[in-house]
Amino acid sequence: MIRVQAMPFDSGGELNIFSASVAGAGAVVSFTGLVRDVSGGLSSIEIEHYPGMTEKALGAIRADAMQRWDLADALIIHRFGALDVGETIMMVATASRHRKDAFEAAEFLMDYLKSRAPFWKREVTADGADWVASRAEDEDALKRW
Amino acid sequence: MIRVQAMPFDSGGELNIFSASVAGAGAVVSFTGLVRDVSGGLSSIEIEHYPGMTEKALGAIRADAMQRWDLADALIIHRFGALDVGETIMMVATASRHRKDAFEAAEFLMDYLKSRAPFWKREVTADGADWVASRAEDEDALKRW
Amino acid sequence: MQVLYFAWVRERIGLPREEIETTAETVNDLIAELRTREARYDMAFADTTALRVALDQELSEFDAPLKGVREVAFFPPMTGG
Amino acid sequence: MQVLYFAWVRERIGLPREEIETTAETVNDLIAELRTREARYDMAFADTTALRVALDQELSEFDAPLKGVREVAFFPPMTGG
Repeated sequence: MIRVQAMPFDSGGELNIFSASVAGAGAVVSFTGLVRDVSGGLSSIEIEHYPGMTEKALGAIRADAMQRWDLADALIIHRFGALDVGETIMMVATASRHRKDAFEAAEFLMDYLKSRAPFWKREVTADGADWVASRAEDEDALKRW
Repeated sequence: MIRVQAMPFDSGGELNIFSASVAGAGAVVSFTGLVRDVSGGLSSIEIEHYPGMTEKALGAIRADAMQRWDLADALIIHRFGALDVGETIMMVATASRHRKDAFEAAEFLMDYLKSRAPFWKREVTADGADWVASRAEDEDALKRW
Repeated sequence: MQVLYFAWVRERIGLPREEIETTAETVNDLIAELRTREARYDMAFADTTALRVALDQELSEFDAPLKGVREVAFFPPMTGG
Repeated sequence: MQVLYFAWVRERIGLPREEIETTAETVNDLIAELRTREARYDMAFADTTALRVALDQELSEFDAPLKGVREVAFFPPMTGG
Protein backbone atom coordinates (compact mmCIF):
# COMPACT_ATOMS: atom_id res chain seq x y z
CA MET A 1 0.00 0.00 0.00
CA ILE A 2 1.06 3.58 -0.77
CA ARG A 3 -0.07 6.56 1.28
CA VAL A 4 0.90 10.21 0.72
CA GLN A 5 -0.57 12.44 3.39
CA ALA A 6 -0.23 15.68 5.35
CA MET A 7 -1.59 14.05 8.50
CA PRO A 8 0.74 12.67 11.16
CA PHE A 9 0.66 8.88 11.50
CA ASP A 10 1.62 6.34 14.15
CA SER A 11 4.50 4.30 12.67
CA GLY A 12 4.37 1.65 15.42
CA GLY A 13 0.64 1.26 14.95
CA GLU A 14 1.05 1.04 11.18
CA LEU A 15 3.77 -1.60 11.64
CA ASN A 16 1.43 -3.70 13.80
CA ILE A 17 -1.40 -3.45 11.25
CA PHE A 18 1.01 -4.36 8.45
CA SER A 19 2.49 -7.33 10.35
CA ALA A 20 -0.96 -8.66 11.22
CA SER A 21 -2.08 -8.41 7.59
CA VAL A 22 0.68 -10.52 6.05
CA ALA A 23 -0.06 -14.11 7.07
CA GLY A 24 2.70 -16.44 5.88
CA ALA A 25 5.55 -13.92 6.04
CA GLY A 26 7.49 -14.25 9.28
CA ALA A 27 10.08 -11.54 8.61
CA VAL A 28 9.01 -7.89 8.75
CA VAL A 29 11.47 -5.01 8.28
CA SER A 30 10.60 -1.35 8.77
CA PHE A 31 12.39 1.92 8.22
CA THR A 32 11.15 5.10 9.88
CA GLY A 33 12.49 8.57 9.05
CA LEU A 34 12.17 11.21 11.76
CA VAL A 35 12.74 14.98 11.81
CA ARG A 36 15.89 15.54 13.86
CA ASP A 37 17.66 18.73 14.79
CA VAL A 38 21.15 17.37 14.12
CA SER A 39 23.12 20.61 13.87
CA GLY A 40 21.00 22.71 16.27
CA GLY A 41 18.54 25.49 15.49
CA LEU A 42 16.08 23.54 13.33
CA SER A 43 12.52 24.51 14.19
CA SER A 44 10.60 22.54 11.56
CA ILE A 45 10.74 21.17 8.03
CA GLU A 46 8.42 21.61 5.08
CA ILE A 47 7.97 18.98 2.43
CA GLU A 48 6.73 19.91 -1.02
CA HIS A 49 5.63 17.20 -3.41
CA TYR A 50 4.15 16.74 -6.87
CA PRO A 51 0.59 15.45 -6.40
CA GLY A 52 -0.19 12.79 -8.96
CA MET A 53 3.39 12.04 -9.87
CA THR A 54 4.24 11.21 -6.24
CA GLU A 55 1.70 8.41 -6.04
CA LYS A 56 2.75 7.09 -9.47
CA ALA A 57 6.46 7.14 -8.60
CA LEU A 58 5.93 5.42 -5.23
CA GLY A 59 3.64 2.85 -6.83
CA ALA A 60 6.27 2.07 -9.48
CA ILE A 61 9.05 1.75 -6.88
CA ARG A 62 6.89 -0.55 -4.76
CA ALA A 63 5.91 -2.68 -7.79
CA ASP A 64 9.58 -2.99 -8.72
CA ALA A 65 10.46 -4.20 -5.22
CA MET A 66 7.57 -6.71 -5.22
CA GLN A 67 8.90 -8.15 -8.47
CA ARG A 68 12.59 -8.30 -7.48
CA TRP A 69 12.11 -9.94 -4.07
CA ASP A 70 9.90 -12.64 -2.61
CA LEU A 71 7.64 -10.27 -0.67
CA ALA A 72 4.22 -10.86 0.82
CA ASP A 73 3.63 -7.10 0.90
CA ALA A 74 5.32 -3.70 0.99
CA LEU A 75 4.09 -0.47 2.55
CA ILE A 76 5.16 3.14 1.91
CA ILE A 77 3.75 6.08 3.87
CA HIS A 78 5.19 9.56 3.21
CA ARG A 79 4.06 12.89 4.60
CA PHE A 80 4.12 16.33 3.02
CA GLY A 81 3.56 19.82 4.45
CA ALA A 82 4.92 21.18 7.73
CA LEU A 83 6.54 18.82 10.25
CA ASP A 84 7.98 19.62 13.68
CA VAL A 85 11.19 18.22 15.13
CA GLY A 86 10.49 14.71 16.42
CA GLU A 87 7.69 13.97 13.96
CA THR A 88 7.71 10.99 11.63
CA ILE A 89 8.41 11.92 7.99
CA MET A 90 7.85 8.58 6.38
CA MET A 91 8.06 4.82 6.78
CA VAL A 92 8.48 1.77 4.63
CA ALA A 93 7.77 -1.80 5.70
CA THR A 94 8.38 -5.09 3.91
CA ALA A 95 7.27 -8.62 4.74
CA SER A 96 8.77 -11.84 3.46
CA ARG A 97 9.37 -15.46 4.42
CA HIS A 98 13.09 -14.66 4.25
CA ARG A 99 14.75 -11.97 6.34
CA LYS A 100 17.28 -11.24 3.59
CA ASP A 101 14.51 -10.39 1.12
CA ALA A 102 12.73 -8.19 3.65
CA PHE A 103 15.94 -6.29 4.46
CA GLU A 104 17.11 -5.83 0.87
CA ALA A 105 13.70 -4.74 -0.39
CA ALA A 106 13.38 -2.16 2.41
CA GLU A 107 16.81 -0.73 1.54
CA PHE A 108 15.88 -0.65 -2.13
CA LEU A 109 12.62 1.19 -1.38
CA MET A 110 14.53 3.75 0.70
CA ASP A 111 17.26 4.27 -1.89
CA TYR A 112 14.74 4.90 -4.66
CA LEU A 113 12.43 6.95 -2.50
CA LYS A 114 15.33 9.27 -1.56
CA SER A 115 16.11 10.38 -5.09
CA ARG A 116 13.36 9.16 -7.43
CA ALA A 117 10.15 10.22 -5.68
CA PRO A 118 9.16 13.88 -6.17
CA PHE A 119 9.57 15.24 -2.65
CA TRP A 120 11.60 18.31 -1.71
CA LYS A 121 12.51 19.13 1.86
CA ARG A 122 13.06 22.60 3.25
CA GLU A 123 14.57 23.20 6.68
CA VAL A 124 13.19 26.10 8.69
CA THR A 125 15.46 27.76 11.27
CA ALA A 126 15.37 31.12 13.07
CA ASP A 127 17.49 32.50 10.19
CA GLY A 128 15.04 31.51 7.47
CA ALA A 129 14.34 28.48 5.31
CA ASP A 130 16.70 26.50 3.06
CA TRP A 131 16.02 23.75 0.57
CA VAL A 132 17.85 20.56 1.50
CA ALA A 133 20.50 19.77 -1.13
CA SER A 134 20.48 16.33 -2.70
CA ARG A 135 23.52 14.23 -1.82
CA ALA A 136 25.81 12.50 -4.31
CA GLU A 137 25.88 9.43 -2.05
CA ASP A 138 22.10 9.08 -2.36
CA GLU A 139 22.41 9.02 -6.14
CA ASP A 140 25.31 6.56 -5.86
CA ALA A 141 23.23 4.27 -3.64
CA LEU A 142 21.02 3.46 -6.65
CA LYS A 143 23.93 1.82 -8.48
CA ARG A 144 23.75 -1.12 -6.09
CA TRP A 145 20.44 -2.31 -7.55
CA MET B 1 18.59 -2.44 25.65
CA ILE B 2 18.28 -6.24 25.84
CA ARG B 3 15.12 -8.01 27.01
CA VAL B 4 14.58 -11.78 27.22
CA GLN B 5 11.07 -12.60 28.32
CA ALA B 6 8.23 -15.13 28.21
CA MET B 7 5.61 -12.36 28.06
CA PRO B 8 4.17 -11.23 24.74
CA PHE B 9 5.16 -7.69 23.74
CA ASP B 10 3.82 -5.04 21.36
CA SER B 11 6.49 -4.57 18.68
CA GLY B 12 4.88 -1.42 17.24
CA GLY B 13 4.62 0.10 20.70
CA GLU B 14 8.24 -0.82 21.45
CA LEU B 15 9.32 0.73 18.14
CA ASN B 16 7.57 3.98 19.06
CA ILE B 17 9.19 4.08 22.51
CA PHE B 18 12.59 3.35 20.96
CA SER B 19 12.19 6.01 18.23
CA ALA B 20 11.11 8.63 20.77
CA SER B 21 14.11 7.85 22.99
CA VAL B 22 16.84 8.41 20.38
CA ALA B 23 16.98 12.17 19.82
CA GLY B 24 19.45 13.01 17.08
CA ALA B 25 19.06 9.81 15.08
CA GLY B 26 16.63 10.25 12.20
CA ALA B 27 16.88 6.74 10.74
CA VAL B 28 15.26 3.86 12.62
CA VAL B 29 15.22 0.29 11.28
CA SER B 30 13.33 -2.58 12.87
CA PHE B 31 13.10 -6.29 12.26
CA THR B 32 10.21 -8.30 13.68
CA GLY B 33 10.06 -12.10 13.62
CA LEU B 34 6.60 -13.68 13.74
CA VAL B 35 5.36 -17.25 14.17
CA ARG B 36 3.98 -18.30 10.79
CA ASP B 37 2.40 -21.55 9.69
CA VAL B 38 4.25 -21.68 6.38
CA SER B 39 3.79 -25.35 5.47
CA GLY B 40 0.42 -25.87 7.20
CA GLY B 41 -0.38 -27.74 10.41
CA LEU B 42 1.73 -25.71 12.83
CA SER B 43 -0.15 -25.15 16.06
CA SER B 44 2.53 -23.39 18.13
CA ILE B 45 6.24 -23.13 18.76
CA GLU B 46 8.28 -23.51 21.91
CA ILE B 47 11.52 -21.66 22.47
CA GLU B 48 14.07 -22.98 24.92
CA HIS B 49 16.96 -20.79 25.99
CA TYR B 50 19.96 -20.77 28.32
CA PRO B 51 19.21 -18.27 31.09
CA GLY B 52 22.29 -16.24 31.90
CA MET B 53 24.18 -17.05 28.73
CA THR B 54 21.33 -15.65 26.60
CA GLU B 55 21.56 -12.19 28.15
CA LYS B 56 25.38 -12.26 27.93
CA ALA B 57 25.37 -13.33 24.27
CA LEU B 58 22.77 -10.73 23.25
CA GLY B 59 24.63 -8.04 25.19
CA ALA B 60 27.88 -8.93 23.42
CA ILE B 61 26.22 -8.92 19.97
CA ARG B 62 24.61 -5.55 20.71
CA ALA B 63 27.90 -4.07 21.99
CA ASP B 64 29.66 -5.31 18.86
CA ALA B 65 27.06 -3.59 16.64
CA MET B 66 27.30 -0.33 18.64
CA GLN B 67 31.05 -0.34 18.06
CA ARG B 68 30.99 -1.21 14.34
CA TRP B 69 28.35 1.31 13.28
CA ASP B 70 27.46 4.90 14.14
CA LEU B 71 24.38 4.02 16.22
CA ALA B 72 22.49 6.12 18.73
CA ASP B 73 20.99 2.95 20.21
CA ALA B 74 20.11 -0.67 19.52
CA LEU B 75 17.31 -2.76 20.99
CA ILE B 76 16.87 -6.55 21.15
CA ILE B 77 13.75 -8.21 22.59
CA HIS B 78 13.46 -12.01 22.38
CA ARG B 79 10.80 -14.26 23.82
CA PHE B 80 11.06 -17.79 25.14
CA GLY B 81 8.44 -20.37 26.10
CA ALA B 82 5.26 -21.23 24.19
CA LEU B 83 4.11 -18.99 21.31
CA ASP B 84 1.02 -19.32 19.14
CA VAL B 85 0.88 -18.77 15.38
CA GLY B 86 0.76 -15.03 14.70
CA GLU B 87 2.66 -14.05 17.85
CA THR B 88 5.83 -11.99 17.79
CA ILE B 89 8.97 -14.02 18.53
CA MET B 90 11.49 -11.21 18.69
CA MET B 91 12.46 -7.80 17.39
CA VAL B 92 15.57 -5.73 16.91
CA ALA B 93 15.67 -1.99 16.31
CA THR B 94 18.58 0.29 15.46
CA ALA B 95 18.80 4.09 15.29
CA SER B 96 21.40 6.14 13.47
CA ARG B 97 21.89 9.44 11.70
CA HIS B 98 22.59 7.39 8.55
CA ARG B 99 20.11 4.94 7.07
CA LYS B 100 22.91 2.69 5.82
CA ASP B 101 24.28 2.25 9.34
CA ALA B 102 20.82 1.54 10.75
CA PHE B 103 20.12 -1.08 8.05
CA GLU B 104 23.49 -2.82 8.23
CA ALA B 105 23.54 -2.96 12.02
CA ALA B 106 20.02 -4.45 12.11
CA GLU B 107 21.05 -7.15 9.61
CA PHE B 108 24.18 -7.85 11.64
CA LEU B 109 22.16 -8.20 14.85
CA MET B 110 19.78 -10.62 13.12
CA ASP B 111 22.56 -12.71 11.57
CA TYR B 112 24.32 -13.14 14.92
CA LEU B 113 21.15 -13.63 16.87
CA LYS B 114 20.11 -16.47 14.51
CA SER B 115 23.11 -18.67 15.18
CA ARG B 116 25.08 -17.23 18.12
CA ALA B 117 22.43 -16.62 20.77
CA PRO B 118 21.39 -19.72 22.77
CA PHE B 119 17.79 -20.16 21.66
CA TRP B 120 16.32 -23.38 20.28
CA LYS B 121 12.95 -23.51 18.55
CA ARG B 122 10.60 -26.46 18.50
CA GLU B 123 7.59 -26.63 16.20
CA VAL B 124 4.46 -28.25 17.58
CA THR B 125 2.03 -29.85 15.12
CA ALA B 126 -0.80 -32.35 15.49
CA ASP B 127 1.81 -35.08 14.82
CA GLY B 128 4.11 -34.05 17.65
CA ALA B 129 6.97 -31.66 18.19
CA ASP B 130 10.21 -31.27 16.24
CA TRP B 131 13.30 -29.21 16.92
CA VAL B 132 13.95 -26.71 14.14
CA ALA B 133 17.19 -27.60 12.34
CA SER B 134 19.81 -24.89 11.96
CA ARG B 135 20.40 -23.82 8.37
CA ALA B 136 23.76 -23.69 6.62
CA GLU B 137 22.77 -20.36 5.07
CA ASP B 138 22.36 -18.83 8.53
CA GLU B 139 25.90 -19.87 9.41
CA ASP B 140 27.12 -18.58 6.03
CA ALA B 141 25.44 -15.21 6.65
CA LEU B 142 28.00 -14.51 9.40
CA LYS B 143 30.86 -14.51 6.90
CA ARG B 144 29.64 -11.18 5.56
CA TRP B 145 30.67 -9.34 8.76
CA MET C 1 0.90 22.63 -22.44
CA GLN C 2 0.89 22.81 -18.62
CA VAL C 3 4.33 23.69 -17.21
CA LEU C 4 4.87 23.05 -13.49
CA TYR C 5 7.64 24.26 -11.19
CA PHE C 6 8.59 22.86 -7.81
CA ALA C 7 10.80 23.82 -4.85
CA TRP C 8 13.37 26.56 -5.63
CA VAL C 9 12.50 26.50 -9.34
CA ARG C 10 8.96 27.51 -8.37
CA GLU C 11 10.32 30.20 -6.06
CA ARG C 12 12.67 31.68 -8.66
CA ILE C 13 10.04 31.75 -11.38
CA GLY C 14 7.44 32.97 -8.94
CA LEU C 15 4.56 30.68 -9.79
CA PRO C 16 3.73 26.98 -9.42
CA ARG C 17 2.30 26.35 -12.89
CA GLU C 18 1.35 28.05 -16.12
CA GLU C 19 -0.16 27.23 -19.49
CA ILE C 20 2.39 27.71 -22.26
CA GLU C 21 1.77 27.73 -26.02
CA THR C 22 4.92 26.47 -27.69
CA THR C 23 6.20 24.80 -30.81
CA ALA C 24 9.37 23.59 -29.01
CA GLU C 25 10.28 20.09 -30.14
CA THR C 26 12.31 19.00 -27.12
CA VAL C 27 12.65 19.92 -23.44
CA ASN C 28 15.90 21.74 -24.29
CA ASP C 29 14.06 23.78 -26.93
CA LEU C 30 11.38 24.70 -24.39
CA ILE C 31 14.02 25.77 -21.87
CA ALA C 32 15.78 27.95 -24.50
CA GLU C 33 12.43 29.56 -25.29
CA LEU C 34 11.58 30.19 -21.61
CA ARG C 35 15.02 31.73 -20.94
CA THR C 36 14.39 34.44 -23.52
CA ARG C 37 11.21 35.51 -21.71
CA GLU C 38 12.44 37.18 -18.54
CA ALA C 39 15.43 37.29 -16.20
CA ARG C 40 13.70 35.08 -13.59
CA TYR C 41 13.35 32.27 -16.16
CA ASP C 42 16.88 32.81 -17.41
CA MET C 43 18.15 32.51 -13.82
CA ALA C 44 16.03 29.48 -12.94
CA PHE C 45 17.23 27.54 -15.99
CA ALA C 46 20.85 28.76 -16.00
CA ASP C 47 22.25 25.41 -14.84
CA THR C 48 20.27 22.45 -16.11
CA THR C 49 22.61 20.00 -14.37
CA ALA C 50 20.91 21.19 -11.15
CA LEU C 51 17.47 20.45 -12.62
CA ARG C 52 15.30 17.45 -13.32
CA VAL C 53 12.37 17.21 -15.71
CA ALA C 54 9.25 15.07 -15.78
CA LEU C 55 7.04 14.64 -18.85
CA ASP C 56 3.45 13.68 -18.02
CA GLN C 57 4.66 12.75 -14.52
CA GLU C 58 7.50 10.46 -15.62
CA LEU C 59 11.16 11.42 -15.06
CA SER C 60 12.68 12.20 -18.42
CA GLU C 61 15.74 13.52 -20.25
CA PHE C 62 16.31 17.07 -21.49
CA ASP C 63 16.60 15.93 -25.10
CA ALA C 64 13.26 14.09 -24.98
CA PRO C 65 10.64 15.13 -27.58
CA LEU C 66 7.59 17.07 -26.39
CA LYS C 67 5.22 15.75 -29.05
CA GLY C 68 1.97 14.65 -27.37
CA VAL C 69 3.13 15.75 -23.91
CA ARG C 70 0.51 17.60 -21.88
CA GLU C 71 2.38 18.28 -18.63
CA VAL C 72 6.04 19.28 -18.20
CA ALA C 73 7.50 19.73 -14.71
CA PHE C 74 10.83 21.25 -13.72
CA PHE C 75 12.36 20.77 -10.27
CA PRO C 76 15.64 20.27 -8.42
CA PRO C 77 16.95 16.78 -7.55
CA MET C 78 14.50 15.10 -5.22
CA THR C 79 15.10 14.81 -1.48
CA GLY C 80 12.49 12.40 -0.20
CA GLY C 81 12.70 9.85 2.58
CA MET D 1 31.41 -29.07 37.64
CA GLN D 2 27.88 -28.24 36.50
CA VAL D 3 27.03 -29.83 33.15
CA LEU D 4 23.96 -28.46 31.33
CA TYR D 5 22.05 -29.91 28.39
CA PHE D 6 19.64 -28.07 26.11
CA ALA D 7 17.09 -28.92 23.40
CA TRP D 8 17.39 -32.44 21.98
CA VAL D 9 20.61 -33.09 23.94
CA ARG D 10 18.61 -32.53 27.13
CA GLU D 11 15.85 -34.81 25.85
CA ARG D 12 18.22 -37.65 24.90
CA ILE D 13 20.12 -37.53 28.15
CA GLY D 14 16.89 -37.10 30.08
CA LEU D 15 17.88 -34.26 32.40
CA PRO D 16 18.64 -30.54 32.12
CA ARG D 17 21.72 -30.41 34.33
CA GLU D 18 23.86 -32.48 36.64
CA GLU D 19 26.89 -32.10 38.88
CA ILE D 20 29.82 -34.14 37.54
CA GLU D 21 33.08 -34.95 39.27
CA THR D 22 35.72 -35.33 36.60
CA THR D 23 39.44 -35.09 35.98
CA ALA D 24 38.89 -34.58 32.20
CA GLU D 25 41.34 -32.03 30.84
CA THR D 26 39.41 -30.95 27.75
CA VAL D 27 35.81 -30.91 26.53
CA ASN D 28 36.64 -33.89 24.28
CA ASP D 29 37.95 -35.82 27.32
CA LEU D 30 34.73 -35.05 29.21
CA ILE D 31 32.62 -36.26 26.27
CA ALA D 32 34.64 -39.50 26.06
CA GLU D 33 34.08 -40.03 29.77
CA LEU D 34 30.33 -39.34 29.56
CA ARG D 35 29.91 -41.71 26.59
CA THR D 36 31.20 -44.63 28.68
CA ARG D 37 28.48 -44.03 31.28
CA GLU D 38 25.27 -45.12 29.60
CA ALA D 39 23.76 -45.63 26.16
CA ARG D 40 21.78 -42.37 26.36
CA TYR D 41 25.01 -40.38 26.77
CA ASP D 42 26.73 -42.41 24.06
CA MET D 43 23.83 -41.62 21.71
CA ALA D 44 23.64 -37.93 22.59
CA PHE D 45 27.35 -37.41 21.95
CA ALA D 46 27.71 -39.74 18.96
CA ASP D 47 28.11 -36.89 16.45
CA THR D 48 29.87 -33.86 17.91
CA THR D 49 29.64 -31.99 14.60
CA ALA D 50 25.92 -31.65 15.44
CA LEU D 51 26.78 -30.19 18.86
CA ARG D 52 27.99 -26.93 20.31
CA VAL D 53 29.63 -26.35 23.68
CA ALA D 54 29.77 -23.35 26.01
CA LEU D 55 32.24 -23.02 28.88
CA ASP D 56 31.06 -20.69 31.63
CA GLN D 57 28.44 -19.36 29.20
CA GLU D 58 30.85 -18.56 26.37
CA LEU D 59 30.77 -20.53 23.09
CA SER D 60 33.91 -22.64 22.94
CA GLU D 61 35.77 -25.38 21.07
CA PHE D 62 35.81 -29.10 21.84
CA ASP D 63 39.54 -29.13 22.41
CA ALA D 64 39.36 -26.29 24.97
CA PRO D 65 40.81 -27.00 28.44
CA LEU D 66 38.39 -27.42 31.36
CA LYS D 67 40.77 -26.10 34.03
CA GLY D 68 38.94 -23.55 36.19
CA VAL D 69 35.63 -24.02 34.32
CA ARG D 70 32.57 -24.28 36.55
CA GLU D 71 29.77 -24.67 33.98
CA VAL D 72 29.83 -26.70 30.77
CA ALA D 73 26.79 -26.68 28.45
CA PHE D 74 26.09 -28.95 25.49
CA PHE D 75 23.44 -28.12 22.90
CA PRO D 76 22.62 -28.30 19.18
CA PRO D 77 23.33 -25.37 16.83
CA MET D 78 21.25 -22.40 17.90
CA THR D 79 18.06 -21.37 16.11
CA GLY D 80 17.17 -17.96 17.49
CA GLY D 81 15.56 -15.00 15.77
